[in-house]
Amino acid sequence: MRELVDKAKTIAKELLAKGEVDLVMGWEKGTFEDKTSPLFMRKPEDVDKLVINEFCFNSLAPYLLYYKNHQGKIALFVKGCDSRGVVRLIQDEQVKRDKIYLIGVPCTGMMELNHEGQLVDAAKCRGCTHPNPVLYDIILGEEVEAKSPGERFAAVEKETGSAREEVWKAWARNYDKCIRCYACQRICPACNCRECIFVDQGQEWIERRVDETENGAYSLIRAYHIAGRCVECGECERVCPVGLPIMKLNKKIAKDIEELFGPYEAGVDLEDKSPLGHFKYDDPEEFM
Amino acid sequence: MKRVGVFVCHCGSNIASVVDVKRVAEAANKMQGVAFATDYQYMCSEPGQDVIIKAIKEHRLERVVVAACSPRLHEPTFRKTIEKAGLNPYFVEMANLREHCSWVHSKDKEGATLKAIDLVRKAVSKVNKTFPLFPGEIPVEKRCLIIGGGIAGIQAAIDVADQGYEVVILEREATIGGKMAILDKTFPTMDCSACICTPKMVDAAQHPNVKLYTWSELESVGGYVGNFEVTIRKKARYVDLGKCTGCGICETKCPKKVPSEFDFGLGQRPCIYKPFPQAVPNKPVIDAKNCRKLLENKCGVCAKVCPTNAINYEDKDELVTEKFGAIIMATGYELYDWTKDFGEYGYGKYPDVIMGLQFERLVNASGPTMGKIKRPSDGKVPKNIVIVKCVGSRSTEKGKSYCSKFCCMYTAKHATQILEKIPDANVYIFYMDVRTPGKMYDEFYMRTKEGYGAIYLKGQVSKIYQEGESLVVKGEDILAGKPIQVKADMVILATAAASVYDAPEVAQKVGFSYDKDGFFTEAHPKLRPVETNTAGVYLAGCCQGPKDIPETVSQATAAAAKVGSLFSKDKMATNPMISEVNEKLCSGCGLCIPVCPYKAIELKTITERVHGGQVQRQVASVNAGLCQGCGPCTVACRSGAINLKGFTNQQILAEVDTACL
Amino acid sequence: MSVEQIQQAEWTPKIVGFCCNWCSYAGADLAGTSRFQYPSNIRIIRVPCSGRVNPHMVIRAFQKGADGVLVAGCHPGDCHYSTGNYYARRRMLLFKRLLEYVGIEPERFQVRWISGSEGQKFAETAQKLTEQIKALGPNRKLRDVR
Amino acid sequence: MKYAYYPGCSLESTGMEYNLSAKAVAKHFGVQLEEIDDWNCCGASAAHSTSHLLSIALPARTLALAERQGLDVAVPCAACFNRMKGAQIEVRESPKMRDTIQEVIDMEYTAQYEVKALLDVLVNELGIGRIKEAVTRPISGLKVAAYYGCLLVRPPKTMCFDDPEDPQTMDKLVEALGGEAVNWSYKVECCGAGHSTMKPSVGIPMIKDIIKNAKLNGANCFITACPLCFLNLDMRQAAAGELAKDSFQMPVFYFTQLMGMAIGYSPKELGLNKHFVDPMKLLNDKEIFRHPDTRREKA
Repeated sequence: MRELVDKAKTIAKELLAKGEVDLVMGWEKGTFEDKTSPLFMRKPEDVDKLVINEFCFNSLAPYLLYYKNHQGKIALFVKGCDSRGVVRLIQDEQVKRDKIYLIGVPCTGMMELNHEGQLVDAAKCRGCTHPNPVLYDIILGEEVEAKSPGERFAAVEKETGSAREEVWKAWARNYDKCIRCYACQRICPACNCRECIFVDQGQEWIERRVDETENGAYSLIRAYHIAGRCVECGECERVCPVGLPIMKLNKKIAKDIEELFGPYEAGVDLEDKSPLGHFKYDDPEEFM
Repeated sequence: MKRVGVFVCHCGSNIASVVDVKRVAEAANKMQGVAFATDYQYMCSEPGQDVIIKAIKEHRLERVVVAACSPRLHEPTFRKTIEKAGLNPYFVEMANLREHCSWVHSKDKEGATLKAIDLVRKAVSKVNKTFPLFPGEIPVEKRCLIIGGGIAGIQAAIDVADQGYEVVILEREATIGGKMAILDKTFPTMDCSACICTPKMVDAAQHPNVKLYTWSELESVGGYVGNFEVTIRKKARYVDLGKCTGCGICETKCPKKVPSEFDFGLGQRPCIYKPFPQAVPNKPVIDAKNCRKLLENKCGVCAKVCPTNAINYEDKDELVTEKFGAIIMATGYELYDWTKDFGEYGYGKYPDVIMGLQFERLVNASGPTMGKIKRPSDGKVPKNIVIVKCVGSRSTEKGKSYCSKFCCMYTAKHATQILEKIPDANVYIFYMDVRTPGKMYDEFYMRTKEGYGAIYLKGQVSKIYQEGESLVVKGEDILAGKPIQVKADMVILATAAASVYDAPEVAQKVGFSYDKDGFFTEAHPKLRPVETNTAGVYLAGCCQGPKDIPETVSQATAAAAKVGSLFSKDKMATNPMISEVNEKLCSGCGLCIPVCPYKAIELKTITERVHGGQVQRQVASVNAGLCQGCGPCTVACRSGAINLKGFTNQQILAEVDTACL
Repeated sequence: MSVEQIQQAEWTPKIVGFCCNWCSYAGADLAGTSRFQYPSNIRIIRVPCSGRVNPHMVIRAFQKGADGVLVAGCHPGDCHYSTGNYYARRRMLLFKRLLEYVGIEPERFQVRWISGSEGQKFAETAQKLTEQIKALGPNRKLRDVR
Repeated sequence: MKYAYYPGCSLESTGMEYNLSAKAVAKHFGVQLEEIDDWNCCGASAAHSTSHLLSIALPARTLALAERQGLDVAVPCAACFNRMKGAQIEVRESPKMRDTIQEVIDMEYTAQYEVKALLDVLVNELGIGRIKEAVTRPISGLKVAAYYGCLLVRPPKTMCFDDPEDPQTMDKLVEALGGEAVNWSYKVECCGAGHSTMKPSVGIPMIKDIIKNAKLNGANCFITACPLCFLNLDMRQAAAGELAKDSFQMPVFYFTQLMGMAIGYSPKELGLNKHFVDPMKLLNDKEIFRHPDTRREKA
């Protein structure tokens, strides 16, 4: 991926110089070697800081929510998963397609340090089905092959009837860890409500307590709120400071959607209908 | 907390014999927010209602809970009661102590009493979260649009017009009359179809309240009940209806003939034509696809011979937009196109294998053979005729899964017609079942079989093929238990009655639902069979499903009655228990829009002040005329921005909380 | 007897039933008029349509102490609002699988189609649901134990 | 083009000439037919009248072997094709069936490769254009009744390469080879299958009807793609003729034989000497094997 940076810089500079956009979102070197931070480029000289490498984890799509009232056009770099986030935002009427310029980055996968300090393939990229952007105005370089598309649902374990108590205990332990920082919600392109019912104090839906029951409700309902809309970028799980397996729930729902209602991947096609926004007369009725 | 009054009903002994109503009232008295609680023999009775009214005044009650029977029974009663006492009628909540408690737990008095207390507490918690609701009013435009000018549309038009309301019939063909005008005779009375249909056509056309838009198509429909805005495309007719006298000279002089649609290709018509002699309006139209003047700028004979200069080759399509308060759908049916699926019957390559409607023309005195039954291939009079029923009906493999309903009767009719006109003919009818419920219907069938001697064979036909001059029909006689082969001179297929090819598109334009077969869906299969789930849109005739003429006419009259009751008031009260949008919370994501069965939600742009500047953004907005208050939208909304009045999230959550205490 | 044993002995299940006004609530009414008996554990919450039931309300019931939850609506094709129950079906299918995935017993959350003419079915459903929940014992998962 | 080839039992015995001609024609057009190693019976009608699972498992085993070769499968016999295609679709559509079958045959089988009728391969895949180009001996004078039989194109949802009621593949082929495909009515009727042996009183009249209708519509020979149809029309023609009081004398050809003839192969190479109804009389009469330039045109 690193070899794409020169072309990326040229494009970003040109866009800013010609005034086609007044903001380009990309990544810059972070505090540590294996991290990057979002970079907001407003002038051609800002572009020098741009990096493109296997540590450009952050999806820049959710930042578009901060620029809803922005007058000019915004360019942003998108990997496969990021572009699906952008599709999500366009489908949810949060962003207008003609107000953004997408620079596609074919992604060979992110890398992260494991506990032993070795660089390994990032967990969030496992089972990635769309390493190439699904929507872009210009693309850097050649499209790449998905590494392990067959493992899309690898995180979803089989439900175990007999060990149900154990399963619940494991989840309860997880729920217990959650500190309700809402990082998962802030980073999620599908979480684009004006006021999140979990954050807004004035609502009857939840109590903002940190305990097993409220955290449990938060996890399940958040998963349900993005059901059929989650673009499977894995950002929520990556940013979770206590390491909750958030994507397990999201992938479980995505898998069920495929099983119950037919093949579907959210945020891939602008014309797709959300699985919970329509129905078939002969949908399964396994609960009867 | 509001000051709530709780009124526990004994319902004679219906509740009180199981539930300890005194204890319930006492417990209620101790509940948070309850300012007054009492019990009474019959709450719904006049004195019972007075107890409530008096208590509201004496105890300055703001909300009321009536613990009695099912709200499905008496909610309207108690709403009126508290309205009399000056409260908003929606400030009452019922606890169902009878159907859901005393009657079903009669052996568990303690359990029933505890449950009753819980139900009262639940109702108190819900009523506490109730806001005043006010029904809205929408004006009603007292004009009715009828889409489709067949017998259903004609009947509905006459019936609405007779009630004194203006009616427009929209018909895509050049004449009204529809399928009934094509038919020769009608079962079981065998009276001539044209003789009973054409006078009705004339009645409709001459009615002072009826306006005809023939040769016109539906372009778009906006608005909602009482206030539809409909755009109609009046297709170029090339004949000025104002000038044309319908003399017909042009038709006789037109040099080019093409197969007639009205006769299903069995006869021919000129390129300026009336579909049939009794057409209404009785004025021709130019077939632009075939007219040599319009295609090649040659000929022009019709303009030369027209005594009134009514021909206008420059005519263009015209769009008109009009307002209507109600729409009756009467778009009818068409016969299923068997030629694409039924290879075993030759895919339409044998000229003597025809459909039922083609036979109607063959046997019709004004048809291409002047009523002589002659087979299409060589004009010979057929002696052996096979009728195959259920072609494309009642099949999960090919065609349609449903029964087309009227074929059994019309095949019996065809058999008698053949046997009357060709006395030495043999008519073989292959059938799956014979279904003839209806007044004098079965008698007709029996007469066909026993009086006329039509031969009924139970079994399906597996193959039809040409062998020399005749057709070989291979089938099965399952009553005899063997395969059977009939040499036939002509075969009539009773093909399925299918929805019109563009019915789904029309339904989408008007905005209501249709089923997998393209038939329009009624609001309720039993109780609201002529309404659609879109208020102000009604159904008549075969567009809703196959039916025969008497049924179609009844439904048309019923639809007209519905329109009459809608038009009887100047303004319509709307149900206040509908969805509303909290614009502050709404992000305009639009997820609620696709789940609305009534297309009542759309996005609108609002302008807001943000940091001193003005910005525009989109939010959902609910059309009060369309929303029926079902609520799937509220679940699609993650942030709870769309809420259902009367069943708000807050009310239901309060109920959940108290139900679990 | 220990405190827990006492609680155990006195425990009867709490079941919350969300019933759509036009079919299942009417079915429950019919169970009443027909005097079909069933245990008194179920508390019915009237909603206009099964499509009105938010999965969050189900979670809320479990949090607040419900041992079982029933969502009942019109049979597919019979919805008073023509299509509300089809959306409910999709939502509840997914949500039920999600609950089971995190270890909540499938019996605790059930969805049924009960028409206005199926009083018997309503009573049987309530009966069976109560028996199943009794066999499982009190629900502690997701429960607010404060 | 390369296919795994499943001759099936008929092509080793009663349908030898089909095998012979198929291989010759395929080779001519550069279609490689790689016989599946260790293939077994397709189950025919015996298996599915006994056990559904068996009827899937038998062809699945062969298909699993072919999957190891990494090739789509070409099947000449209509019955084999029908069984194999059925098995492939069922395994492909049901993960449960896939698991069961894999357990039964103790082999991996994912149904990822296609099963095709040899007719489909040699006509539709190859293309009418290429066949036309290769014709050196047009079969003019042959009025051919293309007989598909009941299995080759049915059930339509499974077989799906041609119309189930009025198939055209062989008719197009005949026209491409320079013959005339007659329009007739018994294209997809049943040939009576095993009835001609087990219960001739049922089977023979069925054969009679087919031949009669073909003749009535002006045909002078048959073309088929099924060894059992061939067998019935050819071997039982005398018996059928007795019943009809007509010595039909309607030679029957495999489509591969007609193709082979037209592209220059000798009667022997195509096994034309193995027929019951001697085709040579008709072929000589129409001067098929004489060089076109020297043919006497007959009225």
